[in-house]
Amino acid sequence: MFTIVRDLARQNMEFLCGLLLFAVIVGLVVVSYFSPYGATDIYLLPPDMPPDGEYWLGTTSRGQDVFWQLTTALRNTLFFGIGVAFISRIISLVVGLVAGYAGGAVDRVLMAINDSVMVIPQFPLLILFYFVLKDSMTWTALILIMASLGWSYDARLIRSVAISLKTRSFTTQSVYSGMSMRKILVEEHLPYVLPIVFATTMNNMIWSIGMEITLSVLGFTDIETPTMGMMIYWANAHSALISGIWWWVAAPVAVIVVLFLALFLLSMSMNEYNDPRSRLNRMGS
Amino acid sequence: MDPLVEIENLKAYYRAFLYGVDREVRAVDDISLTIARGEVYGVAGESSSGKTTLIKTIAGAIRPPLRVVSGKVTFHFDGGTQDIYAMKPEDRLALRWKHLSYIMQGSMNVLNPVRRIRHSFTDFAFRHMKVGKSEFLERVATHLQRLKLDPHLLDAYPHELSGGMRQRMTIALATILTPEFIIADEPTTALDVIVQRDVLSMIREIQREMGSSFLFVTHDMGVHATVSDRIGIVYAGRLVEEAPTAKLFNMPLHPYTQHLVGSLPRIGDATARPSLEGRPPNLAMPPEGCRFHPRCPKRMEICSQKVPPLVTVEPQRRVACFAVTGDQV
Amino acid sequence: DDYTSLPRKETLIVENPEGTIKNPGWFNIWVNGGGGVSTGLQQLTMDTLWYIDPEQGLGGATWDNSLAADKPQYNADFTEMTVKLRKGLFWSDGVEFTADDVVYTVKTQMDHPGMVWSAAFSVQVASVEATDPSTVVFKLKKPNSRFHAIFTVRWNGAWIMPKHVFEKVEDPLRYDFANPVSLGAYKLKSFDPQGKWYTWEKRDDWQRTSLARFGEPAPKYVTYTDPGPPDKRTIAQLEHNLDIIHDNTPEGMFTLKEKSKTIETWFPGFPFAHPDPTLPAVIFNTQNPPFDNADVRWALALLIDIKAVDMASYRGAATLSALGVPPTAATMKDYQAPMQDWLKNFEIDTGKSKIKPYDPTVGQQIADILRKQPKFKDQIPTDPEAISGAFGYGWWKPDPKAAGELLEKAGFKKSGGKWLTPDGQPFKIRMTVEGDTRSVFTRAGTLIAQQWAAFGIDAKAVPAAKLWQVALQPGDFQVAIAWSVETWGGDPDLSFFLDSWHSQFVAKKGDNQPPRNWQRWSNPELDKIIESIRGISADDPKGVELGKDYLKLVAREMPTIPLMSYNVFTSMDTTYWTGYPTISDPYTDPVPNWANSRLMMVKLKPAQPK
Amino acid sequence: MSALLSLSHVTKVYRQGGMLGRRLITAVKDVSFELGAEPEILSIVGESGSGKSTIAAMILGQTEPTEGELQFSGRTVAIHSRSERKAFMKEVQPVLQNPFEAFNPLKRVDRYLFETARNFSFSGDRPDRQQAEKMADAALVHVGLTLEEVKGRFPHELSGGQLQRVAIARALIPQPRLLVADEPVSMVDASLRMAIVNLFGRLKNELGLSIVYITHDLATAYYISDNIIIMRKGEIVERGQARAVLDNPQHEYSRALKDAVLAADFSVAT
Amino acid sequence: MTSYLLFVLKRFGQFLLVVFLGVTITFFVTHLTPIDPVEESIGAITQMGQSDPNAIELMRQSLRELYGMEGSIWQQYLHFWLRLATGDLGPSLSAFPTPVSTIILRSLPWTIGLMTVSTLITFVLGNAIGALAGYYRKNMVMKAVSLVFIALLPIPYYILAFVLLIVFGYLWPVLPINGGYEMNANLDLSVALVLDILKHSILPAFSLILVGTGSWLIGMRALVSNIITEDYVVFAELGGVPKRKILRSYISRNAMVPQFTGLAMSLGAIFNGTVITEIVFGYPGIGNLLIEAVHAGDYSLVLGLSALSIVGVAAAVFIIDILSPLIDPRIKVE
Ligand SMILES: Nc1ncnc2c1ncn2[C@@H]1O[C@H](COP(=O)(O)OP(=O)(O)OP(=O)(O)O)[C@@H](O)[C@H]1O
Ligand SMILES: Nc1ncnc2c1ncn2[C@@H]1O[C@H](COP(=O)(O)OP(=O)(O)OP(=O)(O)O)[C@@H](O)[C@H]1O
Ligand SMILES: [Mg+2]
Ligand SMILES: [Mg+2]
Ligand code: NI
Repeated sequence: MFTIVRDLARQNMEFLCGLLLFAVIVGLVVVSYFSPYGATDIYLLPPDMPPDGEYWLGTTSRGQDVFWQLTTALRNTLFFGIGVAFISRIISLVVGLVAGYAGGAVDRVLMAINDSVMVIPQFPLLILFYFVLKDSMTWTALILIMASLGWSYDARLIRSVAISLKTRSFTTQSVYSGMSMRKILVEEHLPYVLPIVFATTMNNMIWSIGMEITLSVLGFTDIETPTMGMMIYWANAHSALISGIWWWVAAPVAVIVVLFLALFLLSMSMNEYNDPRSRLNRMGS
Repeated sequence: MDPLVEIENLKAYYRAFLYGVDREVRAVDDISLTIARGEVYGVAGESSSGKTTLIKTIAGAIRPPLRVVSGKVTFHFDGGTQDIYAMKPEDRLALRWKHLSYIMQGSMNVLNPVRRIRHSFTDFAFRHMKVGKSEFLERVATHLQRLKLDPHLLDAYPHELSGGMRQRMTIALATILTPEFIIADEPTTALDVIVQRDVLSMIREIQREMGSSFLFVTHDMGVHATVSDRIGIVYAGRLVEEAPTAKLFNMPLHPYTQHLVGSLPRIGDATARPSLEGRPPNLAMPPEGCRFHPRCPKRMEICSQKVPPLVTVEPQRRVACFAVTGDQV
Repeated sequence: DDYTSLPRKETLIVENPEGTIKNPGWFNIWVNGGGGVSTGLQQLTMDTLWYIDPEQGLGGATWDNSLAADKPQYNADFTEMTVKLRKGLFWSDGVEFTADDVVYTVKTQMDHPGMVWSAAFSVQVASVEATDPSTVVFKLKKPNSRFHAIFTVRWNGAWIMPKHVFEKVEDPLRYDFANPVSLGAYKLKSFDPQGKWYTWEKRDDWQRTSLARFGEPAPKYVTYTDPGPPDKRTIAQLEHNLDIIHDNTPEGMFTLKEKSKTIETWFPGFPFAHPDPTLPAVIFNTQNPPFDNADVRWALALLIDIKAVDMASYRGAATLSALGVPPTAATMKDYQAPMQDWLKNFEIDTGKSKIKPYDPTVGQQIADILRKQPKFKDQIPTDPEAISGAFGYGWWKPDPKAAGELLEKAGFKKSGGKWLTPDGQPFKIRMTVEGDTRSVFTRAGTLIAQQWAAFGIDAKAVPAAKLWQVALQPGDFQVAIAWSVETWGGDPDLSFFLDSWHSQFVAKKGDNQPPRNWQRWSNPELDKIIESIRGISADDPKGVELGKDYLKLVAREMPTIPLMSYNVFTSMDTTYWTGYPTISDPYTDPVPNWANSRLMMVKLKPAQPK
Repeated sequence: MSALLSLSHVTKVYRQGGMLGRRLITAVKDVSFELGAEPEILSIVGESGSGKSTIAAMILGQTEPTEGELQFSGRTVAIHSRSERKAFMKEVQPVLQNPFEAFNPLKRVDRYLFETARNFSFSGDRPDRQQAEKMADAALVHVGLTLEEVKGRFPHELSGGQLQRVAIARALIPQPRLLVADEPVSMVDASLRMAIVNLFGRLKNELGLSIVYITHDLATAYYISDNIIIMRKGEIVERGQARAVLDNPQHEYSRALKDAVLAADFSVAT
Repeated sequence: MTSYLLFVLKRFGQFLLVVFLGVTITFFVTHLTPIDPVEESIGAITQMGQSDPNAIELMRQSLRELYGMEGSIWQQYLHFWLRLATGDLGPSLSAFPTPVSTIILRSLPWTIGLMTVSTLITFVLGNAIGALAGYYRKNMVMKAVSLVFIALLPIPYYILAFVLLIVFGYLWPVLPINGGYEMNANLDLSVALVLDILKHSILPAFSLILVGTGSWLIGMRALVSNIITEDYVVFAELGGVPKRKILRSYISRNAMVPQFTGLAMSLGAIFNGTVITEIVFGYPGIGNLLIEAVHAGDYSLVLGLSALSIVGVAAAVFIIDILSPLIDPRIKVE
């Protein structure tokens, strides 16, 4: 493992950059546990202070330190995005691989479900859930709901690859090696669809975090737990952009961009790592 | 002899750096040969002995991890002299297809799957022909007919053709500009024997007509016997023997060639053929000295110590074996 | 762009806070068909019998006889109301307005359940008839001294229908009233089929409308538009593309004040905003324990540091009220000022001690805090009178000790820094706030929850986007920030909201509460006060005394914790128009969606020569 | 003792759905033959598309015949459960046509050896890694390779010949009774071809393995097989003892096929 | 019957099934909402100064009857399908009695106009840059350009749109920031009006393009880097086919096949509207309508809009499925 990372870092500029950016993110998340302020406490500090030596990223109009808010918000958002991505990846992998491999009736049933989920308009559904669940609409619930909405397109993508994998003769070879379906799916086909999974993970996180922000901006989430969306929500509620409190908005945006650049660079270089052909391409040059 | 291609001391290695392990595969290791104008030169040898690598290197189709470590490939197209590695990329590009065409291994799968075949001809050849579009298509049609391909097939997609047809299409594509030099890697593999015979005789015909030189690789000795003027035998990245076809089959000199020729089954002859003992050398760690010596029935002391040089034993005939040439050379 | 726009100097552009209208072609205000109401429709084309202005009004009184020639005449037991109508008023299509229109309005609605005022008429009116073309007599099913209120506009009222238009219509419920016939001084010029703007044009015969009594309206055109979220309103006004912003964030208002030379506001300095006659408060659901216990409610009130709440929500730009009426100019005079002495001496018994919780200096303290901020320094009044008017008088002192005692009195216990309810559960409060819709309330609620939490209560603010429908109406909340008190504004009569606080109207647990008395509080003493008010006429001076009784009662019982007025950050651009209502000329509420804002049209003056 | 494998009147019709209409393709038409209980090598030769691979697929239980019946060891080849499938696979193993395709390019080739070793052990227990390696190595040695050469390699790092030998080695691991080899040597060079073909012979003799050997190469078929079937357009045109048939083909097509063979004998080629 | 037709029919059956399931799910979820359109309407009416609780109860009854909300949810469900079968989406409950279809049709052209254009531009731009970036991997300019778009991708759309709005509407006020056309515009069809409408769509479209391009770019780039190792590309390179030709006809052509599926999906998803764009730029469209309908508990309208979107996406998937054998010659109908 270590040597792989070392090799990648040595040879792959993208990986190195991604790793560094990711380290920044992880650093911020770790640091969040050492915040001197309660994450939800307001009016502890003088409001609207621009970034300076004391408040590195300034303070909000609610008297919070932007830096420490940001670390906690990043942590919550990241866990949210990872949670949604993780659960929805699992669903889409299971559905996509099984449907593609099993074919026949299993495929048809799974795809009917898949397509129905895919066509349902997500945004009104989320708001409806918000109204229906009210107080039970916790972050965990939101993660689960988002995850169960966010898998279908990717499952279809995975299925289409799985179908072609099924006809490849290495699948026959695996069958005659006595591997079980689970094993074939997990060990033979999974690595083949991993690049898709990586690529879609990032898209999924962009989608879920974007959705979180949209819901937050419209006031459809828990407003106490700091997240990226919540920071923007409060900044917006205080007309931060128009009143020149730009650091309140710029900070979360910058961090989100860093997060996704890191994810993007990592997923890109990992894809290349995953595919031995393109990995070899960059050697010797 | 009027040389068209001269290859001197060519070394081409694959370098792979994986999981922290550095691996160097010496797929072409110090090969020199010359191909004359109008000659069909066949390369035979074991699987993974470096045949593909050799002709890739000659064709200048080098992509990482393959690297040319040393050596020189010189063409004499249009009476000039072109050093393929010293050339500017755009000049090398200008050679392609006009003077030199290369049919890759797996030639049934090299056509763009989403475009009609006609477009492939336009892409590859139209630029060079300097004729009008309709005349161009006419010429293509005539050319296809020569290969017993229906010109209507130009409007088909590659997947609509059988493997044999696709291979013939590729051959047609490679020969349409009557290049001086055609390189082909296993052009008839996986073809029906009947189809294969047709394809081969056509290649031969076209080559004779155009007077092109033809370098091709196959490990099917029957094909060599049918098509080649001269055969080079590659073993583990080295050229071990080179001879006119008849001489090679009738009187192979190198022990590996002897084995190769001797092991060929023939219908009507059911005598047991020996299989070669041992296993092909690992090109990442080839044996010292003669690379064949661990499997050689005639091996001598010196074979494991010194690399036998390729010695011209008679005109047009070279061999690299101490048992034949003696160790004094 | 000039090719499309009307002459800017003759056009007044106003924000319609309803936003984009979903069903823009719907002008039938008597049916709730998704069309806009404050698109100018109710301000400029509708008219009814009487108006009460939330501020001082034109013509010397808040009360205004509009279509009526006089005040309502009741018989002795309030079962009959006679209305005399003005003569010489015309609909915009040239038809004369008569008593038949009034009778038609009532009868048609009674005949068509589903029309907006249908139920109100059906419940109350036994019969209605025009005894002559300018006299209408209502017979009521039961006595009601405030029946006229239904025809009295504060925000709006039962508007009079044009009989000659509607009688030709097959089903008035399904009629969109396209090209609305107007009884006001303006008529429809054009509207956006996407519902973003409505433009009204001054009638040529504006003299034949009730508004003409006050003079000629100045703007030739009035456009009501949806300028988008607060920040966009701010931008639009900075660019002089929007004459009146209905409401803004406090910060948006500060930005405007800072960046624009031409902005006028209700208060020229802090807090700028106009106090709406509504009273944001911490509302307890008193049907559920422990909020059925006044001691608990008082304890929670004593845990609020109102100065911090003020700074958090309005950033100081609020008018505080410890009493259960909105601190509008009129109630300041009638209730807040006269009751200061009572408040100062007011005592509560915590079970262990008696305390006087009122701090009369909070308004002054806030002014002092604000004055320390260099940005606002010069905008803070110094005159104590003005300070009280702008920031309110006083409020309850934070008193955690007394709060603890009150909670203990109610059977609560403190253990490990956390309060436990009498049955040993952690004292958990979910404070429902409205989210983005009224962000200042949300800010206040978040901070109050934090203050409670600091005291060892598991308190947290949760937003509910549709607070009224989802939480307040079904009673599905513990504590919320909203208003349940709203008054006429310019008139001391409290029946406007108080009548519906009678215990007879309190829904059972689990049932929907009508949008009144969200706290679901019933109290025999209150019922008595309400019944007394019902028995006297609206301008009986005894009404104010009864009002004070109510205020004392709710101060003792604390069914809601009144916080401050709902300050609306209305800002007016003087680039094209002057003569807006302000504290120095408070002829009406500057908030442009109220129907009374029609008065502005006659007071405005073009700021630039044509 | 009954025959190891018997096909009786087997027909296979494919529906080929082109865009422009459905065609029915009779890939195999009324084919019957048997593999005796004694180990034998049966060659199936014939032109491209004559149904050879289809027969292989049916023997392997990958597709079911449209008509007719296949029996293995007296039981109809019809696989319903996983355990049935496993038992069947232990007896019948394939060697696939294209070695480049037969290995997952993302996985190391040795994986298939170890998997097979682990899933089809003889003792019943799942062998540990070391045993599996031993089994794999033994099988590799049969095909002229060693584990050392193969271990940790990805398919693209091996030549086609190497890969094919690995594939054969893998098929040998369960020690099956029947090997279905669909053009196993078309990607392998001449000298190795003999090694593999000789290997087939040895496997037959030493392990009692029967082999269905599908090929284009009449010479190797002649060299190694006991019996031969010559196919054309889904039908058997000629069958019999391999040498007898090839020495003296009766059917016109068999003769054409024989004539097309490019003899690697210079004196013949002119 | 040809197998293609059979395939299309089968696929159409699946399409109907998916629409049925999707609409059913939406129906029941919408009816779960605690927001009652009658209460919503009462709320609006009582704002008009009415407080008599008896009157409110009376109002509640009559509205319930008027809106046709009697009967169990199953009856309503059945009723819904029966009505839908005749193409009737029923009256809106928050804008009673205006038909849902009237309300939708008013906003729909705006959404379709804006979204189709920006989706197509985004698609072309993203794929063009993605293809170039995948082919010229070492090119610094391509790297920089793609990085910019990729960095734009995660920026919360609300912020991006707002920053654009502030920049072009306030700091450098050159573009209109509100609505689909000028306030008080003369809405008779004219060149001026068309120009005005175009001008108003610049910022909304631009913002959508800025955030949308990145994901196409990433997808295309990844596809291209796979395709350049394919034999037919290597062969074309060896054949001296000009680089541009290779990029266009060999790499892009092959990579476009999967991208078209994505395009169809995005076009189908147009019927979801773009809530934030509509809110930020005050652009007319169905996104905002949907939010308002949800807020008002107007399930007729919610269902109408959702059904539209469901049909849109399902139809897109259906169409791309039946067309893919035509687009990609390799795909054979199963
Ligand atoms: N991309 C590569 N990376 C590393 N090693 C390679 C690569 N391609 C080929 N080799 C190695 O180089 C050697 C020569 O391979 P080459 O393909 O030239 O053989 P060949 O003679 O053409 O074989 P065949 O007859 O199977 O086609 C082999 O050992 C092979 O494993
Ligand atoms: N899955 C399938 N669906 C439809 N048609 C098929 C299928 N598999 C094979 N065919 C058709 O059946 C016929 C026989 O094919 P098969 O692969 O058995 O021939 P073969 O003798 O193995 O040919 P080759 O020598 O080229 O491998 C061919 O016409 C082929 O197109
Ligand atoms: Mg090769
Ligand atoms: Mg076959
Ligand atoms: Ni030797």
